[in-house]
Amino acid sequence: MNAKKPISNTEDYLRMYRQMVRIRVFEDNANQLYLSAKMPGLTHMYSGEEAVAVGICEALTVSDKITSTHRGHGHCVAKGASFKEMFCELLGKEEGYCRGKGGSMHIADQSNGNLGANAIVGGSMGIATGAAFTAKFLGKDDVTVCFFGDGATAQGLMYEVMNMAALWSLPVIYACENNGYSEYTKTQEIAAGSITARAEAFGIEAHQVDGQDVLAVNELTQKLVARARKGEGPFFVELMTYRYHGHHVGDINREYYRPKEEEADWKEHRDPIKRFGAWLSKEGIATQEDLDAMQADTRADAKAAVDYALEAKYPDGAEVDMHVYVE
Amino acid sequence: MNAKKPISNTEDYLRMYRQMVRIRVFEDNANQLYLSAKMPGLTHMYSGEEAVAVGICEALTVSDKITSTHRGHGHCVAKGASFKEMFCELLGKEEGYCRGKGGSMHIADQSNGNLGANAIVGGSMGIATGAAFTAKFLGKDDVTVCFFGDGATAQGLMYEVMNMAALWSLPVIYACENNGYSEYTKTQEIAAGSITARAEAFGIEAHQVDGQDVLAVNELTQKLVARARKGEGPFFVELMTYRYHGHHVGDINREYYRPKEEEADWKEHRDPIKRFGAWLSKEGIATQEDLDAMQADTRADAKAAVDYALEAKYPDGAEVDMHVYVE
Amino acid sequence: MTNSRNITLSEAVNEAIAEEMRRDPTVFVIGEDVAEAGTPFKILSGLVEEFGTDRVVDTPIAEPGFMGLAVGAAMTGTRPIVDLMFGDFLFLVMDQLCNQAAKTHYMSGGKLNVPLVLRTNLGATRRSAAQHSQSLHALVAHIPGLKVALPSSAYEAKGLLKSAIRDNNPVVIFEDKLMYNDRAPVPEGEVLIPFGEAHVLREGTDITLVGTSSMVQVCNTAAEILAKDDISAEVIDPRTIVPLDEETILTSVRKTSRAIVVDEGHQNFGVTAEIASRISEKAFYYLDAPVQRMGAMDVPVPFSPALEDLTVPTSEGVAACARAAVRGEL
Amino acid sequence: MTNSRNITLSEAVNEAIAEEMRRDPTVFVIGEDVAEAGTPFKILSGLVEEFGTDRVVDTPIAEPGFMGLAVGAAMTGTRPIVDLMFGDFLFLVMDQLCNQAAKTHYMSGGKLNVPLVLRTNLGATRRSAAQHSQSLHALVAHIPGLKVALPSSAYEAKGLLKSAIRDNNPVVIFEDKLMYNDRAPVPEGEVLIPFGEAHVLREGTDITLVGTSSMVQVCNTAAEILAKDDISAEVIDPRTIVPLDEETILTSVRKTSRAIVVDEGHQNFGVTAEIASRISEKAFYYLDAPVQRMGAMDVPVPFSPALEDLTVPTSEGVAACARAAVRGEL
Ligand SMILES: Cc1ncc(C[n+]2csc(CCOP(=O)(O)OP(=O)(O)O)c2C)c(N)n1
Ligand SMILES: Cc1ncc(C[n+]2csc(CCOP(=O)(O)OP(=O)(O)O)c2C)c(N)n1
Ligand SMILES: [Mg+2]
Ligand SMILES: [Mg+2]
Repeated sequence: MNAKKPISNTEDYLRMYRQMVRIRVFEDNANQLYLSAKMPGLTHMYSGEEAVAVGICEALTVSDKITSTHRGHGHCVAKGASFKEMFCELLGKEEGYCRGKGGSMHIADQSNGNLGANAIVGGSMGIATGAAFTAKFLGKDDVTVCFFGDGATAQGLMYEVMNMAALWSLPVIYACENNGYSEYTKTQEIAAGSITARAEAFGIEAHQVDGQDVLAVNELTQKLVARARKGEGPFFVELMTYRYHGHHVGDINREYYRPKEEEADWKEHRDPIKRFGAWLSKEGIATQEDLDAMQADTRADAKAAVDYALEAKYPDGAEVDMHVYVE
Repeated sequence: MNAKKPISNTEDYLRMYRQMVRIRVFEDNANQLYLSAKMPGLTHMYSGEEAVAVGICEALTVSDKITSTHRGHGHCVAKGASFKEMFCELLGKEEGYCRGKGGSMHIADQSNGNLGANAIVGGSMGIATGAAFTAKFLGKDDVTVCFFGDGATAQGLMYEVMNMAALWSLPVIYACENNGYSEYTKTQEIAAGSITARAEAFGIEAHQVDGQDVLAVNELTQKLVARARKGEGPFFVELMTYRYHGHHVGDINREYYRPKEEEADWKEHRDPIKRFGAWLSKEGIATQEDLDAMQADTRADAKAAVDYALEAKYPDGAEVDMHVYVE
Repeated sequence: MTNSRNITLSEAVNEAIAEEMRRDPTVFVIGEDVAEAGTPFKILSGLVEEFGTDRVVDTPIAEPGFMGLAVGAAMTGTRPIVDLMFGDFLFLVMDQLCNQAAKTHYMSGGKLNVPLVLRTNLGATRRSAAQHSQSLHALVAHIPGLKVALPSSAYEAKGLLKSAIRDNNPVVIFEDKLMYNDRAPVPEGEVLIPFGEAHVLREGTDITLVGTSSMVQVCNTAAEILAKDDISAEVIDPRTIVPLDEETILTSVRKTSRAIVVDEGHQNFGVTAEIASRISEKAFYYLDAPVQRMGAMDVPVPFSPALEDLTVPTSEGVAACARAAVRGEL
Repeated sequence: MTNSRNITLSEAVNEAIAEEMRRDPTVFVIGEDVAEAGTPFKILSGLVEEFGTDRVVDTPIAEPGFMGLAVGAAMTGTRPIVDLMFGDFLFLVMDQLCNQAAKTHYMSGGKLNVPLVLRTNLGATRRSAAQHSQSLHALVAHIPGLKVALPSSAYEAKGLLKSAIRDNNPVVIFEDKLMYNDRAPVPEGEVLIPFGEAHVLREGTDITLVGTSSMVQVCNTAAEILAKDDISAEVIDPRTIVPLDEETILTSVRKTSRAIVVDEGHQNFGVTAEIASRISEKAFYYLDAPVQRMGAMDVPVPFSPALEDLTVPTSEGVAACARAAVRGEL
């Protein structure tokens, strides 16, 4: 792991670890809900990519903003959301973050600065850039991080808003989660040239970083966030990562587009939680038992939240035409 | 002038010269029609940019395709259109290329491979890429040139189709006519970074060329067209040029966005027709009298076409709901 | 015509495309994950094996881009079938579809054609929330130059799609996502349903139920419910809304003197308004009750099953409305 | 209220924006050539001098991009006024407008708001051809979550725009390009026209003419023509079509028992269908003649003046239709 200049202290490290575990555990439960036919619709698992969301969000304050994607549970947890409201949302219950109206693909948590997941690939790039515009316009020092996948780099909107962000030095960080695939297609089949060069062509400083190394991600993000706050933005970061599950929970047989060995290799050798856990032990920051206890705690939390959400009530039918317009 | 390896012979040179003159004369007449309130609507003059359209189109065959823009008369003439049908179109007459239904902003001449002007900035980028797709798909060796302005580089569509053209090695040349302005705004205020780098980031070979030097434009295009025919495309060319008139014929007072001196300087020192005429004389290819005669001829042609078009009949009212659907 | 078999709507679409691709080498399919994956709905499975990646073309996630590319390809001698994974993504391709494809033939004075098919879908109640559940066919129906087909079963899916592929105009065809696995008898080989010919599914004398796409079965079931009350409902599926077979609808309403128009798009400024207002105008003197409209609720589609199911018209709702009409309660 | 002066629609828009920008520092304008150029129509001249380039923001030619940016800005505490140079460019921003802005409040269960105004225009007969002449308000009216305002004079332009800017929802406001230089009496200072309140321009007893935007004056002139024939026409301008003041329209039709709905959008699946079908349904028992619809022809707008002028409803056409209705000839 790359931690030459640890900016964080022990508490920060442990929180990062815990947040990664929370994402993994959240997804395991969500997947289970799907497999046991208790969840309406489909959902997209973030497992394997935890170091990206956590490394980045740990460099942000509560009032900093993020925009998220269809694969958004990780961002939501990392930005501070709690299990109960998240599971309620996934199950379409009234106590969900969006009163059950959004579901997995639209989960938002504006109290923590999460402006929402988005079911249009690339659809939130304008929103993120606009949030950064607001910060500059109102003279706040908030930074916005725009999460999106490698597949979203094919959407023209990205180039339109990067151009404006660059012209106007907006405090936005474009965070491209390159997990090697968009749906059932390898990134190299749908992305010509170089992703970082595309940002650079607009005069935007671009970085590539190992998305499985939470400290590397966090360190880079801290620097860029600080600079963005000073008006040196925008920035672009390509985070090399991997999703463990299928494109969505129903994508079970995937050998036709990616080999099992590849999946096994990432899980075995590049798992962000294992790697960070090993580093924490090695540095004497936490023992394996501490970490195991944290995992057990988190699993218990998740179970309680799931149980709660399963029992929670659906929104009343009368809500169906509420919130179409603000009063 | 740059003509180290003249690929063309005397006849080619003279045709290029004549074509540039034809564009200039066409535009002078169109402007006059506007100023004398004989033309419906507005139009955008190509004057000053003649070497771009002519240098490129002279490197194409009749079956090669082009897509054009709101500033499209130059492309249309250069690709082989005749005055009569063009003026008829500008005046909304039945004998126009589009039976008066398209007008200046939609003039098309499919018999010469001009797939049409477009009133949506950047709107034809998909069409051009699709025409190149057809060539590859049907195993033809046609090349397509997509003309567009510097302003159009802000449209996301460009990046979407460049990505596909690069992935699939399509025989398309993206020709960016950088005339320094989009409407009333300087290019540097609306384009961050580098325009050619944006193409290069998609793995597309990009060139910048003096758009006032018809031989330089033609030589480069000939090479790229030949390579595109062999499957080495796509390519991107940024042509540095200047429009003499306002954004449109009604844009008369423009000092607030560009100084008169700048206009005078381009007309004086970088006029493509003057420069090429001087080179033709110097090389002994044509005397000044030859050139003057050509100009006079062309003016007479244009006058005849304008007179014809002014008298020509409007489409019958019954045509209004024809051509909505192909039978 | 050859044997009919019961096949799914998804198989019908696949078969229509395969047949047309065999018949005409200029036909190709383009879209996201259409090749090896055969689309996320697996509708196109097998096509790439038969026709290769040159004719079943996987694209980047760039809807405006590949839509625009298809327009240019269509203008120059090919017949693209564009696969738009969700109808909701229409909003991304509107410029290329409505400003370019729809207008090219007209703007060129009839010289250029854009023979392309845009295949996409509609339909809620899949728990896919507001951006993956819309039924947006009213929007494209408003734009002259486009044709709009709404297959209501596997049979129509095959017959309309084959006609669409041979049409020289841009055609948008909306499949109902919830019907992909529904079976119906479909002939092998040639099935061409002409555009602008409505289908009378069921004859009746008391009321006309005009349903589109997913709502055809809803109307049919409503008619069965009504039959138990001795109310005889005629059920009409326009099959294409542009062109619209006004005559079949009007003839029916002139006979029944009552009508309900049911469609899964939002009600406000939607398809039901067009059809209902044509009936009200042109069968005015025959009407015994005001023409009723039942569209989807005018709300973004909610995720929660408890809410989503309230947004779409149901057979019971249609039957109740019909009863009220027949009893003179409206 | 203060003095009224005769000002142009363009001046009214400018004044509305300036007043609201003075009142609320979170309001800003964004679009192409809005600053020094004050837009190609010169509508916004002077604003950049007063408010600076931070609040009157020139963008690159990237409609989806700046529309998306405005959505995010609106979600986080500002009130953008997006300037879309031609209504035809709506097709480019549909995803950001209809999938994002319109649905955010609902999808977030009421937690996020998108208080933005999209100012654009409609109207043909400027010889601008098919991609610069469309009247596309029906499309956005179909999407729940959006409000749609159609000012018909300088007065409405000011009053509706000021209300739009203060509204906490995304509002699309369409100005008639041909009316920018038309003058009307407009009060200085505060003019707020509430949404969903139709304006009865002229009372009458024989027939109701419902006109929107550019068609309000067409209807008014038609009413004058009709008056000479002793036909008394009531003229109603809904002013906003979402929300729609159904009651005022229905009350009128229940009195006159006849109606014509006139709108400059394409007729097919357009605004006239919605309003006519509501009248036909809800005033059914009062109607003496079928409700008539007059929209623009269902053709792309042709360039040639000889053709373009045929595509838009005229006062004479409306009057002739009204005469036929009143004489029982329909
Ligand atoms: C505009 C749009 N096109 C297509 C889709 C369907 N879709 C959902 S996720 C996805 C792949 C996205 O890939 P990527 O951006 O790499 O994100 P990942 O799923 O790998 O996290 C696609 C094509 C969509 N939701 N929106
Ligand atoms: C999508 C779209 N946005 C805006 C316009 C209005 N418009 C017409 S030409 C133009 C400027 C184009 O600049 P550029 O591409 O540099 O071409 P130039 O006029 O300089 O040749 C603009 C903004 C348009 N026609 N289409
Ligand atoms: Mg990916
Ligand atoms: Mg330019």
